[in-house]
Amino acid sequence: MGIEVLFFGELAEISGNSSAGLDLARDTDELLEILMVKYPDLRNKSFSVALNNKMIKGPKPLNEGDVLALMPPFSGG
Amino acid sequence: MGIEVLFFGELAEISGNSSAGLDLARDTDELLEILMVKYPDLRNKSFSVALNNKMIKGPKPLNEGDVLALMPPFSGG
Amino acid sequence: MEKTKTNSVKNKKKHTVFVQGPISPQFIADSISKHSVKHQIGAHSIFLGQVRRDSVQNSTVRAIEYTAFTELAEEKIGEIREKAFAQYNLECMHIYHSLGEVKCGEICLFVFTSSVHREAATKACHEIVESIKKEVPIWGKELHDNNSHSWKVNL
Amino acid sequence: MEKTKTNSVKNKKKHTVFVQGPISPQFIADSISKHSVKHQIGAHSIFLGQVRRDSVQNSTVRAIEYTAFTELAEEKIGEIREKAFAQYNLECMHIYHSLGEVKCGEICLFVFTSSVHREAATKACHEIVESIKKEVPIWGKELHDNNSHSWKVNL
Repeated sequence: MGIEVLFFGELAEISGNSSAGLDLARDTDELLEILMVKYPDLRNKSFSVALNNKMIKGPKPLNEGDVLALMPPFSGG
Repeated sequence: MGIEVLFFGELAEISGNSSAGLDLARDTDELLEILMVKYPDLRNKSFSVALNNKMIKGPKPLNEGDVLALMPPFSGG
Repeated sequence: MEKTKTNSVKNKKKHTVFVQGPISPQFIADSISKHSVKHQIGAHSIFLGQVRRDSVQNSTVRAIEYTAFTELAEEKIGEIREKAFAQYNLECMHIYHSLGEVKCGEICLFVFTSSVHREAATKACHEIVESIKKEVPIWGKELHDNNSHSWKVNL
Repeated sequence: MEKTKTNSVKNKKKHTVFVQGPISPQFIADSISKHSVKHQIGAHSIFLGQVRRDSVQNSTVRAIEYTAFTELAEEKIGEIREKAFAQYNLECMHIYHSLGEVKCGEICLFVFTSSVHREAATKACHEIVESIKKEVPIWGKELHDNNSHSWKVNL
């Protein structure tokens, strides 16, 4: 199963996809570091993170099947 | 010619008309006193006054052909 | 009784303020549509006044009949327009008020401001509505179900 | 590319927030019309966001393509709704946002609040718009005349 990562807005351009399947990592920080290595341009972007449709701040443990969303600054309206 | 007096809103009910022709008076205060005598219920009402389509405060001299408007508190919208 | 004065609208201003009877949702839609060619606009703010079925003196309002001192009212609204344009960076401003009978649930006031960014339109719309209620010689006669009437009071 | 996520709207909330493409003036008129049976309402406040023909990076925006993290966005808008209803004495509240392409001059956001007296509707509408821009995961991709694009930034 691993982790499903969703990329929104400009971040989907950087990753080249709107989503990607990654192996399970210990926590969200470890997974984000893996993503930064895979997609170096992510380092220059500010974004917020949602785990299973909930906004999170700081590292959270990960489980098989979790969905992590990377969201650039909102620009609705 | 004299003075044309316009009654708006509830004041037209009190006067029984939307307008009335009155003889020229010295100033607006004198004319208002004449109106209060003619329509005693006016004394119990608060209203603002416009002379020739301009709001006035305090007494103003009157001339033949002037139009005096008596306006109860506004309630538009 | 006030009908003769009410109808003597002098179109001194570019925009006609008074409309006879209620302001229809279709009129509002058409007014919005007209702004689609103004590509500098990013925000519209709209205020609508709707006639309420209030209970007054143990009876119930079925409609409000509006009258105005139209000459002075249009002059006052002209001043309100100029003040708002001077104070806020507005692209567009429209003000419409009903005269005559407007039934409960119908629209009697339509204020519509537009700007590049939202702050100007939002603040201007709010202030214009406040000014119209306080400064413009318009009166509402509340017509009741039982054929009595009362006079609207703005708080 | 984001279309699959964008379209996976789960209607957890009573009101559907997202509409495909622009919000038409006719839709707005119909929405206003529906309130004519609510005789306790005295005031409506409406905010409309319109796509601007901005100049960005020496080229010109012809449209904005909106995408959203719809599940989270609807949850956030649900929270914004609940907060506004708790804070203000509102009779009604409707929020609509476009997904997909909205051309310059077309409407992409429609916020509509109604109350007995005007203060509640006016203040709530303003705050809801601010919250939507700050707190809801929606993104605007600015499509340019020259086929390039940029990403909208909310100030």
